[in-house]
Amino acid sequence: MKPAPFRYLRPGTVDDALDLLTEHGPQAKLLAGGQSLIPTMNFRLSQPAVLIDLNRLGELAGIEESRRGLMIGAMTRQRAAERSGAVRDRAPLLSEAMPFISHPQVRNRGTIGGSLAHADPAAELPALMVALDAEFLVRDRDHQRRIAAADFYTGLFATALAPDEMLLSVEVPKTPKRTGWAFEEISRRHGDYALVGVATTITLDRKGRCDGAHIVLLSVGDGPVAASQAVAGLAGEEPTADAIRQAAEVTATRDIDPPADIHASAAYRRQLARVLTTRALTRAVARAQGAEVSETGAR
Amino acid sequence: MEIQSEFVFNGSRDDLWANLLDPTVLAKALPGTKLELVEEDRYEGQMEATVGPVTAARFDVTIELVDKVAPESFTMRVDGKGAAGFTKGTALVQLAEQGPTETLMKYTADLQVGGRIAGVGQRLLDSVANSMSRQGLEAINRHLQGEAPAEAAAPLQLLSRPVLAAIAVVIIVAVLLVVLL
Amino acid sequence: MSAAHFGAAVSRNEDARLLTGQALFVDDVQLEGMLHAAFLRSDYAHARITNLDVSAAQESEGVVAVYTAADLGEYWQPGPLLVPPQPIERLEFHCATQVPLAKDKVRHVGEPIAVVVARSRYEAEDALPLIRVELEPLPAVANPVAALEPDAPRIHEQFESNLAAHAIQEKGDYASIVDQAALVVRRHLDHDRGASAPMENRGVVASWDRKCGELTVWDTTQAPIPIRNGLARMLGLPETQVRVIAPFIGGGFGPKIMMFYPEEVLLPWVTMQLGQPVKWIEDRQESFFATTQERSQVHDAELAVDAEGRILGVRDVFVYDAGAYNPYGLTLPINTQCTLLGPYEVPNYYTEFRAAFTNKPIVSPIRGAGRQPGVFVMERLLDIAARELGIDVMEIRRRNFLPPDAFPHDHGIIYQDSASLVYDSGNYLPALERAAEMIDYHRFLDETQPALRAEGRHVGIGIVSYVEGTGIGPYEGARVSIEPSGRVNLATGVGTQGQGHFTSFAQIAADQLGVEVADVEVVTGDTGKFHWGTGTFASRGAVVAGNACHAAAVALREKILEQAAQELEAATADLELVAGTARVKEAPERSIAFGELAVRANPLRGGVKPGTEPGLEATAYFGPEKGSTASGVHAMIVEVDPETAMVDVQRYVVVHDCGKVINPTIVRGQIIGGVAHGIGNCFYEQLVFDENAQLQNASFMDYLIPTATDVPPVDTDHIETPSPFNPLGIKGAGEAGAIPTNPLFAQAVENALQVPGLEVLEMPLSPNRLFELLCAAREAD
Amino acid sequence: MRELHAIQLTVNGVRHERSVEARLLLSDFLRQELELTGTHVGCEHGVCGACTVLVDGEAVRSCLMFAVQADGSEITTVEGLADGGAVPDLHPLQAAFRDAHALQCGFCTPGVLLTLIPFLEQNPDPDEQTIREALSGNLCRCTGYQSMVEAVRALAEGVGR
Repeated sequence: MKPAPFRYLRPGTVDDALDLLTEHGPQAKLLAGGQSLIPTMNFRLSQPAVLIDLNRLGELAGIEESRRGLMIGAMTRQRAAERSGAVRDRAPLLSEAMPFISHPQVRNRGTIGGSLAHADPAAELPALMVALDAEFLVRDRDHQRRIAAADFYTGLFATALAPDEMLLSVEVPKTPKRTGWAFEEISRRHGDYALVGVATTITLDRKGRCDGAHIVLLSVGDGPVAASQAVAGLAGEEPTADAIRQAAEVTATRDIDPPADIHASAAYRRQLARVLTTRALTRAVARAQGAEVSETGAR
Repeated sequence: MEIQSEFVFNGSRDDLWANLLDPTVLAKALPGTKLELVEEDRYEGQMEATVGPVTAARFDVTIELVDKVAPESFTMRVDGKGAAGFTKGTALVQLAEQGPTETLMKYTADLQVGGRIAGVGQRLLDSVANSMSRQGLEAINRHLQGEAPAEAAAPLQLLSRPVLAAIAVVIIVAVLLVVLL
Repeated sequence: MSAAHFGAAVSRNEDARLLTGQALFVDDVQLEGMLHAAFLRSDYAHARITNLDVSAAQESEGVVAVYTAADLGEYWQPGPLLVPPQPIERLEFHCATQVPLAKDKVRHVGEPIAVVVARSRYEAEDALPLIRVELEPLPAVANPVAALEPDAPRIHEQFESNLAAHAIQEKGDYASIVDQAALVVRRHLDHDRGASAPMENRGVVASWDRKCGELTVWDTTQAPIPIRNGLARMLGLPETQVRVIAPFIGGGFGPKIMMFYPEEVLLPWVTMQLGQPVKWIEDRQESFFATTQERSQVHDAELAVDAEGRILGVRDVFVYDAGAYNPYGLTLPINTQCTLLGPYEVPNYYTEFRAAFTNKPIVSPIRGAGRQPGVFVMERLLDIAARELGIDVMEIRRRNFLPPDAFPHDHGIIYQDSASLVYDSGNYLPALERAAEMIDYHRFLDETQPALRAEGRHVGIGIVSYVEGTGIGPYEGARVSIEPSGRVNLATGVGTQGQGHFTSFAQIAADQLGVEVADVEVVTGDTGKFHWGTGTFASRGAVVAGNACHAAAVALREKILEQAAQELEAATADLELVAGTARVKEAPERSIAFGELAVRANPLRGGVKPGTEPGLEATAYFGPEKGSTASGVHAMIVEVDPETAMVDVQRYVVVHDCGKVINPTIVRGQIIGGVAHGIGNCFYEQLVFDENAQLQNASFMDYLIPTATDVPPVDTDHIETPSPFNPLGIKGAGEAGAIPTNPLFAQAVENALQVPGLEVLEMPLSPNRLFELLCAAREAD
Repeated sequence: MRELHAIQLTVNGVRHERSVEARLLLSDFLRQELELTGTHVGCEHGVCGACTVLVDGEAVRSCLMFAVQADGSEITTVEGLADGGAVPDLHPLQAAFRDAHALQCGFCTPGVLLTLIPFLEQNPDPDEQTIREALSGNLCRCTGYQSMVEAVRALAEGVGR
């Protein structure tokens, strides 16, 4: 289990990195935290000819409060986001979910942008960003553009990034008023790939009716899967226990078409989606209603 | 592993049959593959698969078509071998008319996946199989409807007259790719 | 003599080295000019090798040599049969052992086909894909029951079928009592495979010194002496010219026994070919194919009881999955047959097994060694009988325990050591009652569970018992010596994989010699230091080697006393050994230090008296006529989430009887570690093969070793029933923790859920599978 | 000949300069180039945690980093914990592990220690569940983890007193 040889390039600036990416094209892989890429290379299932190491791009690391909310640089270590007070204040859903991502040793090295661009269907961060209506700032040598998180994920390990584009940062908008959130996940062991996970937010209007919600699942499809029919069903409704149960049922039976693997059949995944969506929405609603929520997600 | 699925095409069965056996269509559906007709209904070549972090997985592939019943069904036998593992199996493809411009394809593939890739890739097997075959089928369907197919990342070269069922290859490719993760 | 150290919870001699990174593991051996090996392994479970061309690989950068079976000449031989078939009447046994490199055929995924030797492991791996190997796939068989079908693909052509063995053992006459039974419980039970998964993978470093004609092999083996003897024979070298060292070993759990693995046999040959040292370290992915596995069995069992739940008899017919080769013979299924009987009076017993070759990695013992499936069958049948008769699960066990006056108890069937299965001693009821008390069994059922249930929580309890035959022969030896510096050295042949032998053996010797535990320098597993013995397996290290250490230390004590008596002009009876000196009890100022005695025992002038030996040194051996029978009761509380089928093990209690305890801290550690392994086996760890015998989870991402958040706190206690079969009265403890976990988990999960029709009859039980069972039970209800 | 990269780094307070192939894993670099074999390799795919070292104070898996990436870093391995690397001068955590019998075969131990050291700096008085979560990225097959938890608790209580 030793990686095959490759050419190693370590640009010092984003411009240099983009030049190298353009120059080497599909032969090259970007190396961020490496916590997904390097294992694959050790198995020799990935043998990129060129690795462009982004770890010296200090300009891409950091969390800043922005006018819209929170700007997180792509090379920000997951651990930094986990510990960040700004994230806790402005994107509490993200804060709540960070400990579910693998283990501390991996989060110390793994980056926010690396996970987002890798687009593993079992990863937490893509689902969280979709649930948070985040926007991705991406660039090639000549242009910069913004892509909504929901539009960023186009398929299995596939994103809207062009081959010569790089993810620079992600902007998470402020949580609207009267909004609750919750993240739930079940994995075989703490830190394993989720069997199913769900990120939810719900915003209530002054009368306590649903004025917008997100139910975004992971490990049930090609990428983050938004339960749009369930959300549509909640719109304008009072989020009673029945309404939540109904939304979870729609999520499990209509919004997702989960895959099977040795750890979970499709039917089991549907059941977990049903249960976790119920639990997450229940906690999110309680938060939106201003109730104390002590539980921090299923382990 | 067994893959069973179906797909509805917007076109007549005869058109679909012809399209499935048309190399230019196949070329759009299968980037990164070189196949050569070595004898009647038998193809050999190489495939290079890229999915997510998996980059350089090269496979020697042999595909054989048997039991062709135009325009209803065919079976294909596939054998792919590479440094990371192998796949081997058969796929039965059946086309049923559902109307003048609608054809239902049912496919059942029974495949063995082995070696290093089988032991590491199972988490994504199902997803990759579904996603890849769906993409291939949609590409063919777009072509059937006269739309320009989406641009392929790398051109497929078919070096000889193709009498190949694109979809079955797609399924095989899917499985090959699947196992790489 | 004082008995200060035996039985004391002293901290370990070896820890400081391990904690500071100073301990030598096999992969830490670095030698001048050392080369690195990597193996080309089969991707197919069953295939014929039609062509093999290594020329391109030989040209690869850094490659020194590439070898295939054809290069091995006469050295190519199937490995030895390690355990000859036990003397069971009408036994049928077919033996096929693994080969160093596949020649014509491969019989499981991962079977080695060629070895590349290069300057670095990186370069060796670079060359592997350049080897052109053509394999013609053959139909493979994964399921042992399917393997015995008449039309199953044949794995070994020399046999008529895939039947590796067939054996029937009987006690009493089951058929004659089954009609008298008030209840006969019949069930089909499944037990699947797991991996030993020590944190250190296997590894071998071999170095041939041409000038001295000496071969040194560092090997992650539990049994260096048999390996040395075998390698000497295979290589045509004198045993004295082969040294096998098992240094610090990062966990064994069975498969690191003297398997004569292909790599273990090849590396010594390669170094002799090349004249350079060569290293191979198994990587984690290889370990899932190249290291032996265990526990796959399929049982059809029945239990006949009277109306009070007393056992009239048991009938069990099972198929045992031997894997592609069976060098370990019948140890495992025989352990299953014997351990199934448990602590119970079973007057009539019929047990029959068929061993099947399959296209899966080789099977050899893993912590528990065939005992888990047996205990699973018996405990589950008792649970079901109890439920049907309306008896409490504890009560049905109590009614069937062998009474304390039943020992030694001869069951009259053959055990793994080829002798009749005899329980040396035991006292089962106190363990059951103590465990129940510790986990508050009755109050849990009467108060806690109903209260939790009222809150909507599904919390359940389980309690099971088991016995384990430990400490079997043939023998071990030890040498204890004192240097002129006063230092005490103890050498024994068994290997050590974390069991604390550096400390527990030192404790035994320290008591005899009147020194501190830390003053005894223990060497294990180096044939250059001690070369008689077998190895560490079958929970025998402490029992057999421990008693050998004791015998050697006693002999040395006598020697010291005799010599000191002369020097101090006193009678031996008047002397005592204290703090590294011999002194007169009544006049402690008349003393002599051990170092001084050692100098005088090894004089530079004068003669050694006839009938005496120079030096303060003694060697002794211990070979138990019969093993000792450890036993225990485990209890567990679990909470099940009926919506998600996730199970949380909340409490765990073990009451264990391993006779006299040398070091309670070490024993507790062994027990708790075993429980963690057992929890892995019941809920997390399963080697999932598809129908073509391809392993689906060959990595630590998908093969799930329990982590710190998956195992509960474990409370332990001891019942002490000394073994009458060895002077120290000890019994083995290394495997016990892992043995009864499966039926315990099943019982507790059923108790938590209380879903009519839900029976857990298979292990491991993943949450996905529990979900399916729950759905089926709810549907049927 | 493959391309080599010159790197400089400090390991356990000692500065090293080497030329390495880009693909050389940090774990192999430490073990083979610097002969610091206390860092153990258990899975090489980032699950077992045996190879955990501190890179600039943070616990990371050295099998999931290339040595070339450690250029300019400060690394601590298990050999750097006890004063002077000497056996008698154990780090308090090492001593706590010995006293609690928190190791058996000792193979996973270096990675466990290096995981816990920054953890304890941030959580000087952790409860059992927090300790278990902190340990959950390190596999141990021998101990069942309980004695590790006890070691950490004992150390925290001793320090707190």
